[in-house]
Amino acid sequence: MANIDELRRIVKEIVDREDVKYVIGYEKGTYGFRVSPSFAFTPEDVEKFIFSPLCVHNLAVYPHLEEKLPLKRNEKEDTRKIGIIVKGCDSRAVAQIIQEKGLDREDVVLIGVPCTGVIDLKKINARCPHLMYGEVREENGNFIITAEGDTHRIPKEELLCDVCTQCENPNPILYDVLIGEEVESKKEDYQKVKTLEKKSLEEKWKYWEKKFDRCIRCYACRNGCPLCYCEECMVDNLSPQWVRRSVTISENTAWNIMRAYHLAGRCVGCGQCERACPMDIPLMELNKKLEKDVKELFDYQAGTEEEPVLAVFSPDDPEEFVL
Amino acid sequence: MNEAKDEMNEFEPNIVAFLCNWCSYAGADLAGTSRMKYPPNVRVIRVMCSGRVNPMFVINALQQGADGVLIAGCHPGDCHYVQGNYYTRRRMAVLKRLLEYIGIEPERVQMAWVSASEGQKFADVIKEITEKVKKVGPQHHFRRRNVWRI
Amino acid sequence: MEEMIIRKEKFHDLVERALKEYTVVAPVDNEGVVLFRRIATPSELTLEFSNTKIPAKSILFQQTETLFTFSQRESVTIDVPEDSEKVLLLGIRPCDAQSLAVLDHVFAGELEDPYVKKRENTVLIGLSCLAPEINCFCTSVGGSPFSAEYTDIQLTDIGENYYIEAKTDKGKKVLDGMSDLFRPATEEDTEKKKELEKKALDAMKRRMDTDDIVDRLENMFESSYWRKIALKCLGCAACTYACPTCHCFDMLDESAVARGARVRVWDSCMYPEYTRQASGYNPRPERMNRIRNRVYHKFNYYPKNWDIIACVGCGRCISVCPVNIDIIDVINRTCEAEP
Amino acid sequence: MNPYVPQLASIDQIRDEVAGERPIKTFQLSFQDENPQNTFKFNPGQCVMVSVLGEGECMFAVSSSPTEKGYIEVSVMKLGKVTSVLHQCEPGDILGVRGPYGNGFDVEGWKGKNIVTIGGGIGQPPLRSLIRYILAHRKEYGKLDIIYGARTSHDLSYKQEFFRLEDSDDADVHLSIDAPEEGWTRFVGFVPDNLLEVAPSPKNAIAVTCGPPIMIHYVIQNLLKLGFEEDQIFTTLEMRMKCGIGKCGRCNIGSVYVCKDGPVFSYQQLKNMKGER
Repeated sequence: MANIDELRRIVKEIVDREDVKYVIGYEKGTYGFRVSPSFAFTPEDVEKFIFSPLCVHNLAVYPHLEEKLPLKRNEKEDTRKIGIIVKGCDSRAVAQIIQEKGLDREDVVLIGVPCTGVIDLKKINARCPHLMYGEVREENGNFIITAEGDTHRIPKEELLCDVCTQCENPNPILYDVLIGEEVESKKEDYQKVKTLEKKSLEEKWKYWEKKFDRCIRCYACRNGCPLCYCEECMVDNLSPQWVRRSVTISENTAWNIMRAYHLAGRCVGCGQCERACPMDIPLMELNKKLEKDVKELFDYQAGTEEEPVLAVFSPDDPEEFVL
Repeated sequence: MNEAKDEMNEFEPNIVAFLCNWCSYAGADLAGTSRMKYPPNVRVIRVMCSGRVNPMFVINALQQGADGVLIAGCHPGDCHYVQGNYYTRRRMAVLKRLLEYIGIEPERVQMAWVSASEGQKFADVIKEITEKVKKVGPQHHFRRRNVWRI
Repeated sequence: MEEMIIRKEKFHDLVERALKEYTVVAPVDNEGVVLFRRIATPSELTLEFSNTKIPAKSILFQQTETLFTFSQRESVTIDVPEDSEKVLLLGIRPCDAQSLAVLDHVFAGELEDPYVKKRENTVLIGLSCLAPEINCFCTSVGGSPFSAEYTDIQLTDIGENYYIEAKTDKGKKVLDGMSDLFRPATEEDTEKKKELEKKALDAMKRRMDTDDIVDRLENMFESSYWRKIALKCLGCAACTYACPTCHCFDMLDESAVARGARVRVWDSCMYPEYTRQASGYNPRPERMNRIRNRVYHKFNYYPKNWDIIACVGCGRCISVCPVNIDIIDVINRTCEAEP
Repeated sequence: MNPYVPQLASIDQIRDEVAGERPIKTFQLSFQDENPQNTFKFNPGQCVMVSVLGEGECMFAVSSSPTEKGYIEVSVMKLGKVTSVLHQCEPGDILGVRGPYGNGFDVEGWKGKNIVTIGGGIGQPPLRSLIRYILAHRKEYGKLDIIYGARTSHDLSYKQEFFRLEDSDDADVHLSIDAPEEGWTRFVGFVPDNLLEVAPSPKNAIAVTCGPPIMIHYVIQNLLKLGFEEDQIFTTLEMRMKCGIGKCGRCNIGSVYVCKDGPVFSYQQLKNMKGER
C-alpha cells in the first residue's frame, strides 16, 4: 500500500489549491477495524488521513450525495473541485459516471492509489472479535494485525474480500496524481457464478428465495453504490408504482432484480453493496453474473468503454433466444 | 387472475404479450382476420415499439399473475423507429439470463420477431409459448400474494 | 416459585409445551444472520447469539402490517383483521425488552395503536447477555446485561442449567403446569449468576456520556457540528430499521381492480421523501437536517415528551452503518462542540 | 378500535372554486351511517384525514363551520397523487374520513375580541371555517377583518361568498391579487403588504394567518410592526402527515407533533420551537 506520509503531503498540496473545495479520504474509525470516510477542508484535517487494507469504501459515491440547495439571492454557486482518493475500482466508477455524463472530469481531482486488496470486515471480526482498537499492515503476502497488545500474522487470502481475490484492475485507470507503484492484476474466473449457474432452477430459486426473504429494503446497497445516482430512484416512484413498499418475497425479489439490472454493464465490482447490506445478502453474486453476461454477450467491460452498454447495439448481437 | 381454473385438472397459463404496433400487432390482426386458431391465453398490450418495453414491465407482469411474457417486435432492420428492436434484443438477452440465474424458467420470458405479414407465424409463436409455459406450470415464485384474497 | 433452575436438555420440553398454547417466536439462525422467526419445533431456535440483526420490535410493530382491507365491488366495505394471537417472545435481550417499554409511550394514549393489543397478548422471555458485543452500551442508558426489569420471565445461562426468574403473572401463567421441569435455585446457583453478571459488566468496553444530554443538545441545535457529522452519511435507512426504538411508519394503499388493503410499513426519517410535501417544499432538505433530527428525536424530543431517552444502547446502528457514523462518538463529542 | 380505520362518507356536492393548472374544488361530505344528531364534533381549524380507498390519504382542514349540521366541507388543491384522483371523483362516490385531528382555533377564548384573518392561496379553508363560525355567532365577537389574496383573480377561492360579505356589514373584506389585472379595483400586491394597507388595530384583537410558509413569515413580521403581541398572533403549520395522531413521527417540529399538538400555534409557541419547519 502507499506510504502514509507521501499521501498526506500530496493531499495537503491539493487541499491548499484554491480551486479545490475539499478532499475525501479515509480516517481511522471509532472502534475495532472500522475505517470511516473523511473530508479534509484544511491541511490540518489531512493529518487524520490514513491508507490501509481496511479502507474499503468507494468514495466515488460522494460527489453526487452533496445536496445542491436553492441559492439565496446574493450567493454564487461554489463550483470548486472535489478531491477523491481512488483505488482501482473507485477510479473505474468515476470513469463510468463520467462516461454517462453524470460528472465532468474537471469537477474532480483524483488521487490514485494502486490497491493490493481490501479486507472483508466479517472475516477479520470473526478472527479477532471484540476489539476496541486494531491496526493492519501488509507484509509480503501476509496481514500483520496489531490489536491491543498482541499481533497476528494471517495470510492475505483468508481475509481479503471475495471480489479482491480476483481483481483485474487494481491500478487506477484515471488519476491526476498516482501514489505508490502499480501492482500486477489477477484474473477473474467467475467461479462462484459458474457453480451457481450449473445448479437446477429449483435449487437456484431456493438459494435466492432464502436471501431475498431476509431483505429489509433499507436501500443501503443502493445508497452506498457510486453508480446508483438517479435523482429519483424507480423504487421511490409513486405514479407509476413499480414496486410496492410492503416487504414481501415478491417485492423484495422485484427490488433486487431492478437494482442488479440497472447496474448491468455499469457495476465496477467494488463490493460496497455487499459490504453495506446489514442482512449479509451476497449481492456481488448478482452483479458478477451480469458482469459476466455483458462480457460474453457484448464483449463489454464497465468503466473502460465509450458508451453505456444498453444504450448502444450491434447488428450481430446474439439472438438465438428470439423465436 | 383466474385461480379457479388452476384447480381444474388442465392448467391454463396467463400470457402477457407486448406487441409492437407497426409489425407484431398488425401480424396478430392479420392472424385474427384470417381466422387462424391459436390459444386464448394471451392478453395483448400494444406498445408503439418493442423498444418501449421497460424490463420492469416484465417483472411487474410476472408479479401480478402472468405465467409467461412475450415481447414481439419487427424483424431487425424493419423497425419503424430504425433501432428500437435492437435495444430490446440486448435488454431482453440480459434480463432472461438474470431471471434464469435467480430460478425463473427461461420459457417464461420470450421474444419474437413477427412482421405485419406473418399472421401464421404469430399464431405459431402463441401456440409454442402457451405449450411451453403450460409444461412449466404456474409461476408462483414471486407472484404477489394479495392480502385481501381471503 | 420465584428463582428456579431448569436443566438445559429439559428446556426443549418447556418450549414444546408452550407451543401448545402460544405462537412461539424465537431467534433462528438464518445462514449466519440471527432473526426472530415463528418456530414450529424447539429445534429451530438458537440461544447462541449476541443479538438478533433486526430487533424484537419487528414482532409487535411489524415491518409490513395490514391495517384493514376494503372492497368496492357492489358497496364499499371495510374489514379490520381480528388479531388475538397469543405470542411467546423467547430469547429477547434486556435492551430489546427495554425498547418495547420505550415504544409503549408513543403507541399508547387515548387513541391506541394496534401495537398495544399485540403487546398485551405477548409474553416476554428475556435472555441475559453473558458476552456483550463491542458496541453494547446499555449501562450508559439505564440498562444492564442481566436486567430483568422489562421481561415477564428472565433466563440466564449458568453452565449446564438455565436460571429462571418468573416475575410477572403473565410469566407465572406460562410456567404453571410445568413445575415438574424445575427445581428451586440453590445459594450456589445464585452465586454463580452474580459472578457471571459481574463478568458481563466488566466486559462492557464502551460508555456514552448521557448525563444532562437533553440540555446539552438543547443549545447546540444551530451548531455546525451537525454538518460535519452528516458529510459522510449515505442517507440509507439501515440505522433506523435496525434500531429497536425507531417507530416511524408510512401508510400506503395496495389495490387491484376493486379490492385492496391499507398497509403500514416501516419508514425512515433519513430518506428525503419522508418530509417532502406535494408542493416540493421539504422542511428537512439536507442529510444534516435529517441526521440531526434522528439524534434529537432520541436524546431530546422523546425525553421532552415522555421523559425517557429513546435509546437502549444495543449498538446495532453502530455496527450496521456502512460509513461508521457512531452514535456513541456523536453524543460524546457534543461535549466539546461549540453551540 | 383501530384508530386508522376511516368512517365512510359520500360526496353530496362538488363546487369548483378555482380552475386552471392548480385547480381547487370544495367537496361536501356527509357520513353514511349518519345517526340523527351529528356525532362528528369538531372546532374550526381542525383537520380530517380523507382517504380515497386504493389511492391513499390526505390531511385537509375542514372548511365548513361546525354550525353547519349534517355535512363537512374540505377544499382540495390538485397537486399530488391522491388529490389528483380526488379531483376526478363525482358526487355519490364514497370516501373514507377519519378525525377530527389537531387542536383547532380557541373560539371560546376569543369571544368578544376583534378577529383579523389573513389567508393566502390554499391557506383559506381553515380560516373560512372560523369566519363562518363567527358569522353564526356574530354578536359574541367584535370587528371581523378578512384579508385574503392569491396569485390572480382566478385563483381566489370562495369568491361569491366574499363578494356577498363585502356588501354586508358583518365583516370588512380586503381581497388582493399579486399582479394587476384589468377590471380589478381592489388591492394589488402581496398579502403582507395588503395587511399593512388595512393596518387593523391590535387593541383587543386576534390575528390568524394561514398560507405558504414564506407568506406567514412576512405576515407575522408586519403584524409585529403593527403592534400585535406574540400571543395575539396565531397560525397553522403545514407538514407532511400520515397517521394524524402523533404516532408515525413524521410531522414533528422539534418535540412538537403538528398533527396532534397543532396545527394551530401562537407565535409565542412558534418562536421557541426549535426544529425545521
